[in-house]
Amino acid sequence: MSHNTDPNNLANNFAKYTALPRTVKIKKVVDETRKIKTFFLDTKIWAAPGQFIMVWIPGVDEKPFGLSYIGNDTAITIQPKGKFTKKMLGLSVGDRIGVRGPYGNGFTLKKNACIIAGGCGIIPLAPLAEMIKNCVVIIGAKTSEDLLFIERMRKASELYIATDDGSSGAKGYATDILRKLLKEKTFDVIYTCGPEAMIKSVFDIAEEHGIETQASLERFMKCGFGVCGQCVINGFRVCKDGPVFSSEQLRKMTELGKFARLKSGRKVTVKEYYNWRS
Amino acid sequence: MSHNTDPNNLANNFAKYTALPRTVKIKKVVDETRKIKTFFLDTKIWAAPGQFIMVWIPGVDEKPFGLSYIGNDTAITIQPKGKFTKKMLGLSVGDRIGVRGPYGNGFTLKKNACIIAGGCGIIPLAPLAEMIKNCVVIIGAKTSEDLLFIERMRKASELYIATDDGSSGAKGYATDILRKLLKEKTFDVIYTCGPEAMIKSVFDIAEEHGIETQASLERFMKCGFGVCGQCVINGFRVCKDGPVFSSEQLRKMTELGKFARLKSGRKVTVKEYYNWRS
Amino acid sequence: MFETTKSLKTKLLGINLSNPTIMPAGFLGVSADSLIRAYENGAGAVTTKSISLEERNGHANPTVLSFGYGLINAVGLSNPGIDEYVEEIKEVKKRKIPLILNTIGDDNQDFVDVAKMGEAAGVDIIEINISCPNVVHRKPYYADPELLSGLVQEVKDAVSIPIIVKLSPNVTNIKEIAKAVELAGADGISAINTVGPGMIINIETAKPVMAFKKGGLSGPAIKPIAIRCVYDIYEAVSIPIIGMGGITNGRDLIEMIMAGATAVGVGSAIYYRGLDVFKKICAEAHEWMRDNGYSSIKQIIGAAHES
Amino acid sequence: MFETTKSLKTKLLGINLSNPTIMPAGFLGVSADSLIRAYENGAGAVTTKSISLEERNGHANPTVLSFGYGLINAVGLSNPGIDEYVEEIKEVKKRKIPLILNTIGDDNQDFVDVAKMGEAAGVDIIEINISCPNVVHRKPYYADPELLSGLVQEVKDAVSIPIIVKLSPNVTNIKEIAKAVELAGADGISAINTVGPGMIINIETAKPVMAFKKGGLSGPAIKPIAIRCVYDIYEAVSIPIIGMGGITNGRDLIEMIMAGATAVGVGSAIYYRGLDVFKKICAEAHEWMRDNGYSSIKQIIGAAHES
Ligand SMILES: Cc1cc2nc3c(=O)[nH]c(=O)nc-3n(C[C@H](O)[C@H](O)[C@H](O)COP(=O)(O)OP(=O)(O)OC[C@H]3O[C@@H](n4cnc5c(N)ncnc54)[C@H](O)[C@@H]3O)c2cc1C
Ligand SMILES: Cc1cc2nc3c(=O)[nH]c(=O)nc-3n(C[C@H](O)[C@H](O)[C@H](O)COP(=O)(O)OP(=O)(O)OC[C@H]3O[C@@H](n4cnc5c(N)ncnc54)[C@H](O)[C@@H]3O)c2cc1C
Ligand SMILES: Cc1cc2nc3c(=O)[nH]c(=O)nc-3n(C[C@H](O)[C@H](O)[C@H](O)COP(=O)(O)O)c2cc1C
Ligand SMILES: Cc1cc2nc3c(=O)[nH]c(=O)nc-3n(C[C@H](O)[C@H](O)[C@H](O)COP(=O)(O)O)c2cc1C
Ligand code: FES
Ligand code: FES
Repeated sequence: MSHNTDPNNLANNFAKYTALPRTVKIKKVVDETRKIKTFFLDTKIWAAPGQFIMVWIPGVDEKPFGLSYIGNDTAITIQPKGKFTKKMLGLSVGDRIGVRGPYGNGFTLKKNACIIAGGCGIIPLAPLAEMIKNCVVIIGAKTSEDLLFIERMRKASELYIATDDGSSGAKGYATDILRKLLKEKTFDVIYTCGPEAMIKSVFDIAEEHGIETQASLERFMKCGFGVCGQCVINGFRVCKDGPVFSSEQLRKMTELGKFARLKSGRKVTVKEYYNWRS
Repeated sequence: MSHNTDPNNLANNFAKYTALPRTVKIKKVVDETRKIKTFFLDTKIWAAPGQFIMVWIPGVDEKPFGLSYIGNDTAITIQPKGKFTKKMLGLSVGDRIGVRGPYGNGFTLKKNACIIAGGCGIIPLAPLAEMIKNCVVIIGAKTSEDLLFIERMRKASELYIATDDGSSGAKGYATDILRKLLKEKTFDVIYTCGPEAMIKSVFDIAEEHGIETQASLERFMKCGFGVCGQCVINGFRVCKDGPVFSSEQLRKMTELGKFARLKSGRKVTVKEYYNWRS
Repeated sequence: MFETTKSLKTKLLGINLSNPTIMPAGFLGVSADSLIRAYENGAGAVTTKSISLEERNGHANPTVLSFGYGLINAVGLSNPGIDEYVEEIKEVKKRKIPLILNTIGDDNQDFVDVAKMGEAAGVDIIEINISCPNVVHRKPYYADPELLSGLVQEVKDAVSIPIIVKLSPNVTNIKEIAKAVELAGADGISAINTVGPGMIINIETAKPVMAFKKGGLSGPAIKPIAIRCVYDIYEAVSIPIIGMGGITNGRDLIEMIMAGATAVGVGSAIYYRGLDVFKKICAEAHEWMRDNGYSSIKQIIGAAHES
Repeated sequence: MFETTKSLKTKLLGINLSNPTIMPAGFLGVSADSLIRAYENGAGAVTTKSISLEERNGHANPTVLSFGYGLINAVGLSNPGIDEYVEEIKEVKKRKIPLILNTIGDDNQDFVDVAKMGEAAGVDIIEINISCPNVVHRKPYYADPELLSGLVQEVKDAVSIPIIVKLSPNVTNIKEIAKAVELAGADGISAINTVGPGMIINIETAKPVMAFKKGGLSGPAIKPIAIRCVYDIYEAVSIPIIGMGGITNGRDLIEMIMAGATAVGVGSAIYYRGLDVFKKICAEAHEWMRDNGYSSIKQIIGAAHES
């Protein structure tokens, strides 16, 4: 009978269009660096690397986070910035947070890839590296203490490291290593995530060499599903059209590395955006 | 992605719980008797014999009608009673009505069956007879002019006719024929529909002979899907638990053939109910 | 009677309920037999159809439809009148089933008369319904705190059983109305009646589908509004609240109780999940409570306010 | 620009629209580029985010969620302030895209100032938004016809482009408010803003999910309410109406126009059907009109009233 089906069906339909945080417990907490922690969640989220979830701390706020581990061991990895992340870093095993998603698109998997990350940018790229296998990974950070997922990446890839102060790997920028590698070989794709200035340099280098780029961008988000317009960079919604963008899209972004929008929607320089509230 | 699926899916989910009349055109009108007409609709409704649809004449009213033809040639057959049916009988090919449903349960098909109908009661039983094949059909009516679907039933079954005045078939009641037949043979099931007094007699005869009954009842309806409680006979909702009821259910109906409810919910005798507004 | 677990037992205005689900007015309340059947299917208490002094035929059909995410209805308060209806009440009360009489009237005296006859026939609670959006009211009780206070006082004085007032969500300030009702002596509040009203137009014929053109909305679509209203009312008054509007499963029930409800109406969900929806919701709520370490539903009344 | 068929061409307050769909306030209105993108995806006109005199940060997250049958939001009218926002307006108007400026303010002067700057920057229509349920208003314009009349008159006197007023469904008598607005000189009405507000409680943590606790409802769940409001307003006034609330497909658009709308807002449907929902709805509406013998959308404005 078409007019009265079983409750599970009702629940399923409901679920399909529902975007409400569902509460999950923190299962395990791992210290990654002095400051950065990984939170394993008591749920399994199946997503493409690069997709993100909205994380709600009841009574505090809700923010987007990429998945650092996907599927059976689902986890997010958090770097302290402002109120929300500091609150999050104070949570322990058994505490409850809300999650919704996954949202956005993910990276498209290709072989012969180079992954280049700045600081926390490695978070969504780590599961990607593990999936691709045998790719080149370049990680840049300020100091050796800020390096994230080094052992993990060493296992999965041909790893290069750069630090600003030379305390680990080469002294200098990750992009220096990329330039050097490109003298000897080429890649079918460069995946990148990190500070937007770095992303911009990586993209410029890739364009010089005619290599496809897939870059994961960050903007302040509200809905996470493409209606409010808060997260736009030019006409693109980072939450829905991204967070991973193709070379073709990046080329159209006159704001890339230059402008971003605060919570009010005010357009400011990327620098001012990063310093906002800090 | 779970949070944004294609529009057709949305429409499908929507449709599953929607009970709004959708407009269909009248495709063909057939005069069955002096007064009764069959309206073929420009839609295909797949239902079990006994299920009904709610028919809306825009700006007039909405009433339940059984399906006299099912599937590829979907039709309802209308007998004039009050305002609604008279309006309906005035409609012609190309006119639009609204339909929703099918609602309720239908007859459960069994072999070695006897179908016994009083007057218009043959409407939902005719497609049943055609589906079962080779069953016995008994039709009772006031006069030969009130007989419905005679040729149709003759083709599909072993047909017996009774009229009050003897103008066709045997003189007397359909139940007289049933009693006579039961002297020689037995049935696995008796299907019945018609005036409630007749249904009650048929049920009593079946009970005497230990034969299962499936009877289709009528009550004034509002929602048609089991929430408003308008159509109740004892605790049973004719629209949702019926309109076809089993012997077990009929046995519990102390109101069967005795009481029914007017539009206000007032409980009156079945006689008063039939005369209501006429 | 349906035996629920101890954890769901509760008390509403002095009446023991096996569980907090209540079948609200307008659902299967036409006959004693169907009220009894709802009770047998797990409802902790049942409510009559809205009953007036005189018989009412209500509107022409369509009176009740589903637009997919909820129901729309404009039944028009059809009922046989209290004189006839006392027979149904007596039949239900023979079985000792907790019964709420939902009353309607054109003026204060109507309400008083119906309430008195209901009390005499044995109902447990009188519900004053001033919030049906589907009739042209002679007096706009639902949005006028002063008029409403007068009505509540008169009914309160006329009967000695508890009286509750059923509020409409379609007002600018529901807190103000809830406070007026409490001050006037009401023992409880039920909320919400249907939302809107709404309208559905059949585009092929360019005609509103409901015979009354408009109809109130109920079911899942309105749940967030119902939760907010109950949350607001809970902040405004200290008398118990029967919360309703879109409650369809055990989680919804818990949510409504956390918003501040003592008992919870379950109406439109009958359409989505069948008449045994009461049993189903109780089982789901019990399971959730067990998994989350609660032993009694009373522990969570208004829990969402503690933050 | 998206070229729709001739049958959908229409005129709103003297402005030619390729079709009657409008992206309403709060959807992708943060930047010029995304307004342009909506236009390229078929919107006949686009509306800015609600803009105030000063910058506003709005509420903490969650600010926008979906409860399944619709969205709930309490963004809190975040915007960069009109001074900053004129840059976005100019960018949009370079492309000659029909643009509505949605204005908010704490008092009459705020609205006047924002409207004047918007006019100077080139917007086509000023929309006065007094109906957002997600902020604590200093003045209850939305439910007070007198206060509202004063505001409308002042804005009307201050600008020479058309002004429309966006109404809330959360009032007792929307006809009365619509009449007051027309009398005060408004050139049009848009309706409806979000319904409720509603609330969603997370039961595991016993906390309202929205940071603002409450939020207004939009999307399919509220469509019947939107249709009824527009139907009522159409009976009360003779100025054009932009109807919105739950319009998700071509049939919905036709229904809204039959209720009395001249143009139709399409917001939450972006969630269900993507940014090209405007094109999709236009294609569906065109097909329906062709199958039902209509050659222009103008033929059916208010058609549901003729019975
Ligand atoms: C798709 C996506 C994936 C993300 N994945 C992760 C992740 O895996 N791990 C992680 O730690 N963070 C991630 N972020 C960033 C995260 O959502 C927060 O924005 C960030 O952690 C700051 O939050 P906060 O509340 O602690 O800081 P706030 O109090 O909001 O601000 C503190 C500081 O952070 C800066 N800031 C705020 N928002 C951003 C932003 N979006 N980008 C850069 N700086 C910002 C501010 O300018 C300020 O200086 C992701 C963001 C996006 C959009
Ligand atoms: C499940 C079901 C299937 C039905 N199938 C058919 C069908 O196939 N063909 C058909 O013609 N009718 C059928 N009916 C009856 C139909 O729905 C109408 O009730 C009937 O046609 C009278 O409608 P009216 O508006 O013309 O009369 P009204 O103006 O409502 O009343 C006219 C007269 O009909 C009597 N009447 C009203 N309702 C009923 C009723 N439910 N049963 C008996 N008498 C009633 C009144 O007492 C009055 O004397 C069915 C009813 C049900 C519940
Ligand atoms: C078909 C129908 C009839 C109703 N009749 C009444 C009524 O007579 N009196 C009343 O107070 N409420 C009536 N209501 C409102 C319900 O009692 C209840 O307040 C509303 O439906 C919200 O609950 P729900 O979402 O669980 O259905 C009716 C609702 C429906 C759907
Ligand atoms: C996320 C979101 C933000 C909104 N912001 C505003 C706003 O700033 N100003 C306003 O007038 N309406 C705002 N609205 C209301 C819409 O403009 C519109 O009136 C409502 O959503 C109904 O239309 P819909 O069902 O098509 O979305 C917002 C709605 C949503 C969902
Ligand atoms: S966060 Fe709302 S559109 Fe991206
Ligand atoms: S007609 Fe409503 S319950 Fe049967």
